[in-house]
Amino acid sequence: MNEHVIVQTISKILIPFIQLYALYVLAHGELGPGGGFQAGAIFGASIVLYVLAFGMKSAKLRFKSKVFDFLTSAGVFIFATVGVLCMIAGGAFLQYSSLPLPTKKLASGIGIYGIEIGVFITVTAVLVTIFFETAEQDDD
Amino acid sequence: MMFGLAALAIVVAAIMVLYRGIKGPRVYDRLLAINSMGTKTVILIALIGYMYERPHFLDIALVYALINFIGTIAFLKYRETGRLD
Amino acid sequence: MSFILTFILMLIFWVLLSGHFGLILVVSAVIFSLLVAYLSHDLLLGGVGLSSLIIKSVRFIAYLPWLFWEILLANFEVIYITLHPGMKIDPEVIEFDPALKTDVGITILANSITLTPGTVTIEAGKKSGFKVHSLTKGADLTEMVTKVKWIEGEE
Amino acid sequence: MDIGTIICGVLLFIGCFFILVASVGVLRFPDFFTRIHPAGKTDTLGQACVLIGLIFYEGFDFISLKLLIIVVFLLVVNPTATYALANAAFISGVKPWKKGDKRQ
Repeated sequence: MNEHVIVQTISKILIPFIQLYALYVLAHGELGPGGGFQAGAIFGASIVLYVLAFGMKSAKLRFKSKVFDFLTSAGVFIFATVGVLCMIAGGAFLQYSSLPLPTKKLASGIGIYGIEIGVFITVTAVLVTIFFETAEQDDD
Repeated sequence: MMFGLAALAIVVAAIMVLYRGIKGPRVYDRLLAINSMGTKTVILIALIGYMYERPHFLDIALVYALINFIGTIAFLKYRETGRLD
Repeated sequence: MSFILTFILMLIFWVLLSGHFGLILVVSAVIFSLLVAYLSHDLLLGGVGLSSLIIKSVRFIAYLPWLFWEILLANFEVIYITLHPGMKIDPEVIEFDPALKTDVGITILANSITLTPGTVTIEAGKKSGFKVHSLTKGADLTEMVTKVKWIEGEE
Repeated sequence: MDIGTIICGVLLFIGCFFILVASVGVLRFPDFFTRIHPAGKTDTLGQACVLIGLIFYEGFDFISLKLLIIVVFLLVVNPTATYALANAAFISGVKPWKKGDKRQ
């Protein structure tokens, strides 16, 4: 692949669709197979594809390592926040039905969606960080 | 019935390709066999989804196609440059 | 410009995938499409004008039926060669330079060549030109090159 | 038996035939660059045939749209993977087979 034209062009076309597909899997966790972890893995795969096609330098300009360090903990924070909100509203940790929303079904739907987003962010960030570290280990 | 027969044909094809993967002789022949088996697996997942009337399998087939592609590209890149980035 | 177009494309893709229209899903569709458009708008449609994009897309869609017909013919040829007991092949490597200007044009041509009669692209690039491996001698690719050049357009 | 099921059966048969012939080709051809021909295109067409057959079985709804997305995805991705393989082998110095050479 000394001239990467074809792989690069195809990656350019595919990456946005892969990212949207990952978010679709995230949002349809209740209706089909999927959920936060799978969505995070697919989203991470799109970034891995970017690194493979365009190289690490260009990827580092686009996706900052610091942002991923931040996101790793931000995902856990979202997860914990949803859990604690349930406790503040009078239930147990992650007992969604106690959230102050009109119906119990809506409450548990939004609660699960919230923690899935947290899981998604953490999984994406951790996977990308692992990949960056493994790909760069020869540089030290 | 129909889907079962089609799935059987694809499994037979996958076994034939697997023989090429074992025999080689070069690493590229093996990689070709693996890539080919991966795309056959996509079809197999779709057919099995229809056999058991569970169309959600199609989501998995799409993800498998994607992972197969990225895996092939990653392995080729590693072969060529000795590193992943 | 490319931001809005990517956003609209992503929204269409979501609707094609999803098929559910609950309130939460519609809200997340809009938010996630905005997110993807923000992250990747320069990848899909970076630096392409709207009018040339429409012209090229229409031309590309007009090119597809001919391509599918060629793919069908190509496969019967490969099947004939594969199942013929004498294995009548005489491979050669053809080199030529189609003088295409854009990356997308090169990609379309290379993938079309890979899918059609007895030929597989083994090298493609602006500087290096094309190297094509052909199963039989005398493969003719001029028609395809002309068509891909027409898709690229002159403007 | 409605018409969609019959068309589906015919397309499944054609698609499986293509895929089987492609596998025979991968076994029979003499070297890497000739093997990539059946693996790269006959396989792709066979897979597209099988999936389009499933679309006819399903009728037109959101699930068949998803099948169509898989078909388009395979038609974009398979030639690219084939190209990447052929290119990598070519750069690393695998010599194409000529008529009269020994089988590899």
